Amino acid sequence: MWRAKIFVTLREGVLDPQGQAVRSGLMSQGFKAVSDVRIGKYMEVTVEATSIDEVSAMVRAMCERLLANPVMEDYHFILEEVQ
Amino acid sequence: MWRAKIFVTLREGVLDPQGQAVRSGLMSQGFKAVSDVRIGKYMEVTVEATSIDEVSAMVRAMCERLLANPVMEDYHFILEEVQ
Amino acid sequence: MKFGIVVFPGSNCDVDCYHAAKEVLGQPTEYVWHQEQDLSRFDCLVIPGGFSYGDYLRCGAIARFSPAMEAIARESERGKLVLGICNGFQILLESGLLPGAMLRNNHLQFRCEERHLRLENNRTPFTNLGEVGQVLRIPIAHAEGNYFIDENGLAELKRHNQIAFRYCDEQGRITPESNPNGSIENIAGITNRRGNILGMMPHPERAAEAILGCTDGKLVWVSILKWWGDIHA
Amino acid sequence: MHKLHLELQSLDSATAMGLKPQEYEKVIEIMGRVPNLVELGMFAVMWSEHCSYKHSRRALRQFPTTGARVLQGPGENAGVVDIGDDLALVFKIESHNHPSAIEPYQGAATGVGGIVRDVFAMGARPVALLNSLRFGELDSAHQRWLFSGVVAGIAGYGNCLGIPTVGGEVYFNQSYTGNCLVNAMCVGLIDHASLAKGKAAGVGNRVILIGASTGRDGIHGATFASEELSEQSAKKRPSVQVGDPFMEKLLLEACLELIKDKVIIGMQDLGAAGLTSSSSEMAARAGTGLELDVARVPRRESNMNPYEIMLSESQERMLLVVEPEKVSIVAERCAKWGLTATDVGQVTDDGLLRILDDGEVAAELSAAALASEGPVYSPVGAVPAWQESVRCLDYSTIKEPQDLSEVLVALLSTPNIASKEWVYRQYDHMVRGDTVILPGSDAAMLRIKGTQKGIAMSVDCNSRYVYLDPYTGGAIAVAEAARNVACSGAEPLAVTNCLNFGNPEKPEVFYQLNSAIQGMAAACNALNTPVTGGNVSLYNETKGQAIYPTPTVGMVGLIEDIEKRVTQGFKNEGDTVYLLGTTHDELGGSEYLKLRHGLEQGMPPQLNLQLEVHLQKLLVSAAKQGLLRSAHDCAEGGLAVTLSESAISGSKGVVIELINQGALRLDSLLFGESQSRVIVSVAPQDNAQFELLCGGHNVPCQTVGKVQGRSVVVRVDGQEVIAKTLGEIQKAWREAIPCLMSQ
Ligand SMILES: Nc1ncnc2c1ncn2[C@@H]1O[C@H](COP(=O)(O)OP(=O)(O)O)[C@@H](O)[C@H]1O
Ligand SMILES: [Mg+2]
Repeated sequence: MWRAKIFVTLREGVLDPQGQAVRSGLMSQGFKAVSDVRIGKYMEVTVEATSIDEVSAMVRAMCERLLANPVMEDYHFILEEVQ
Repeated sequence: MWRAKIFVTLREGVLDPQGQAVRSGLMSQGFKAVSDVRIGKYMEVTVEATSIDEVSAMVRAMCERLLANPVMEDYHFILEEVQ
Repeated sequence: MKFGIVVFPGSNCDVDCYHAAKEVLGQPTEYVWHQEQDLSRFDCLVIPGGFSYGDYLRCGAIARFSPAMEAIARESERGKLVLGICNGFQILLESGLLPGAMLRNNHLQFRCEERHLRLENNRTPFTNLGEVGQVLRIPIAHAEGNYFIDENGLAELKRHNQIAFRYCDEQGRITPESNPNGSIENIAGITNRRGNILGMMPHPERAAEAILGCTDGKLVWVSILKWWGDIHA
Repeated sequence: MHKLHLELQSLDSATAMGLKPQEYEKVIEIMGRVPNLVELGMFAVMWSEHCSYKHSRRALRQFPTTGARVLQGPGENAGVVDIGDDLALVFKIESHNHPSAIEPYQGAATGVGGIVRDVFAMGARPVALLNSLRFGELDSAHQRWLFSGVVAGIAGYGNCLGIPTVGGEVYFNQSYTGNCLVNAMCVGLIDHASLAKGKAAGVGNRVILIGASTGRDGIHGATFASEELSEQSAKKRPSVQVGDPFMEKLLLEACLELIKDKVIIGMQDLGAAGLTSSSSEMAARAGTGLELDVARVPRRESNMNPYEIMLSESQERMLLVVEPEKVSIVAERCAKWGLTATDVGQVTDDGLLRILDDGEVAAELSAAALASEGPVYSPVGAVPAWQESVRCLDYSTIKEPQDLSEVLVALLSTPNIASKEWVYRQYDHMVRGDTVILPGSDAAMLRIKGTQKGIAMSVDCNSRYVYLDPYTGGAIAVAEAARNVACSGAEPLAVTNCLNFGNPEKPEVFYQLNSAIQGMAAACNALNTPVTGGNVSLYNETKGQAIYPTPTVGMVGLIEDIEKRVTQGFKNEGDTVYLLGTTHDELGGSEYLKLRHGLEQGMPPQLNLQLEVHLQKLLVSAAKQGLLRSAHDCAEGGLAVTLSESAISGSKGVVIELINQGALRLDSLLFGESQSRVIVSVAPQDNAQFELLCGGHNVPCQTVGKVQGRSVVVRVDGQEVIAKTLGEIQKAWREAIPCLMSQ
């Protein structure tokens, strides 16, 4: 069994209103040292597979088809074998 | 300059309807090997600080005060020094 | 009785609540900018629905830090009434004035529609004109109304009779089908222990005039006025 | 800032930007020299179809645009009509088709954002949103993804702004498979005195940019919207934008406060073609020039050059012109709402748009030439070769169905007719507390606090009719929108429209466009509802295949006494049910023909404008006299569907007795879509007076039955042909779309 930790982030240049709001929220809370905030999604997907190559191909396909919209999002992932 | 990569996830035992929806979306797209999906937030916060201890304390404070709601969420983070 | 309607950047049911307090109840009513620090002139503070700060991180997460929220915490300690509707309820949860938290609706969609509520506790300033078990028809409009609290918290709520409203069917039965968002035990509104703070997801201001199709929500507004009248009699 | 080589540009780069060779020549002629990159880019976006209407402008002139109530016709950010009491409605519809096809949530969301800015740019408080949507059939996962994304995007943006989304329409048809349509309409309310204009008047006045910072998003979005969707467009993907409804809400409140305080001389949103279009249009309207320094524009990304800044279509920005001494008031107001206000330049007297980059001239060109001297073409139209054959319908080959009850249930569960609750329950349609007729009736209605008045709104277009016969289809779109408004008891006042068509350079498409406009214009003239504005979305094609021609009509109306409003649901047991208008043997273009016989063929139903006018006058006056318990217009699915919808909405059954005696086919009688028909119910004590009124208005009126029981029963010549319980028809109608969407 594998766990894929998937990060979906907005592509560079795409507006991130959430990040902006959080940044100004942090600033007004006195965290003046913050210069930039970007917000994305974090997903943990557990999959059954026999090899890391198989998982890797599968997770890539999931991201391309469903989890990210390539028009505005990038993704990357880390794989871990779990019990 | 430091970059904090922050993960905010729903606490165990808290139902994750988004994760369930993504799971059934994946299933209906033919990804039958998927057994579980959990969805959380991923944030990248860039901060100015002199030591890793300072950043670490600062990021912890941000999470406690604003970035996560302890009633339903857990958080963890990774720190990286950047240019 | 004097009403203050708190306005955050992104509030949008402020106009509706103002209208309910001012025109429907006929009471002196003012808008309160979120940066105000002294709210002692009001008898009831209403935190209206909307999307304060865009609801961008979590609903209500940023609004809770405003000076007005600090003032509201002070006034509530002095026994003033606080009514949080929809986003107002979420802000009260985030600020810890009410227990629990709000999750995304279990079906993940925004829902705007009329719903039935069962009144669970009529010994509050907000419900004193109703009967326990009475069914009210009041609209909801939210994407994050899935109330969550852990087991101990829930037991506490019940022990102190803090559940004010539950979603139910037309006959007043609490059923899974009548739950519009997955909220734990169909909870639609709760009070603090003292009973002077009410948070509810449904919008009583949208059901306070016949022309809007329903007047059941008026019960909340008129109860507030009655309670105040009784203590000032 | 990254400096740009201001080299002069050749024809090659002009073509790359979408300009035609003769347009490049024209630029040179206007400028008296060869343009540099910034200048050429500005011409290219302003002379795109989206901004210049170069293929449609002549045809648009056929619309009537004036009338006693029109305070502002086409030419400003939105149209304005007077509703008395010193109040006016400001309204407009706009498309966001191409962005939605690529990123449905954000495409639709930013579409809402754009139209809302157009309305508050006029100084009006936006009070209602509507939308008109078209997708391919829902059996495809991709279409479901588009549909649910678009609906969520409209909801996400409109709900956050706190503007109720009170109405709209959704159709599914194969022709939209590669090219969905997303049209958003906004209606605002204003005191006459607050009307603002998009004018850069007063030499020496300052130009202030407020709202979001500028990024590289949507550069050449306007040209993108003017091209066919192709494999190529995939590469243009980063031009998709993310909407920030919270920023828009702040912008909206700040601008309305500034208007109230009379601080603003001119105001305009930055939409398609960004700073280029807003600055050149504002200057052109006032006959002035502008000098802007792009180095002062707050940017979201580093190293942006003047070309990018002038062409960026970043959302949630407004351009204001104010007197120098009022700049500080603007700054203060904006600060209160957490907005940045930046002084980016000034109004000049030379008619030029001078773009500086930190003081150095980066572009200098005539504002009027950019905004209003674009090329105008007169495309040729030709009736498509296939037109005659699709209009043919041999009735003898169409078998009449045995079980008409079953056809009714099937019709009620086709997505085009089924309940759209799945859509509108995602929209906050009640916020602001003025919605007195909620979605689910023919028109939506809002009260106007402080008066007895109400406003009614509807958007309509049956594009299958337009495809079969553009003239009739165009006229029907207007007539139906007005009829919906009249059914609520309100008087239809004026029209905004969005013309969604294919590539106008193809003669058959231009024929559709031009004929549809002629039909619409005829109906607008007859109904006395002038066109006050709109939008054109052309090149809606994929792989050379155009969508069904879709001229969406947005109608606004006024009711003087809101207590006299009428909804579609039956009210009381025993009320008399009337059919107003006449049913003909007209199955062409009907939903029934599509569903049961797989045909999208025939002549669409004919429209008798004279009768339509009489019918609508009758509805308004009967409502005024309090004679109508319900009124519902007969549209897709015909008489049987209309009766069922009134029954479902009112939770009351109905028993209908029709006399036919062989005059019409039963399927025409029950499911045909003859125009100018309305089902009304009237209290028994008012029957005589109502019938008299119909006679007085020359409207055919037949008593067809009674509100009664818990079923929909239809007898023809004494023979029961339909009998279904309310429960059965309601289930079919209500569960169809949720069921399709949960696959
Ligand atoms: N179909 C139409 N019918 C009438 N007027 C139209 C139509 N399409 C566009 N217009 C008018 O042309 C002008 C320019 O439209 P547009 O470029 O869409 O405005 P904006 O600059 O706000 O995007 C507007 O006043 C609009 O009302
Ligand atoms: Mg505009």
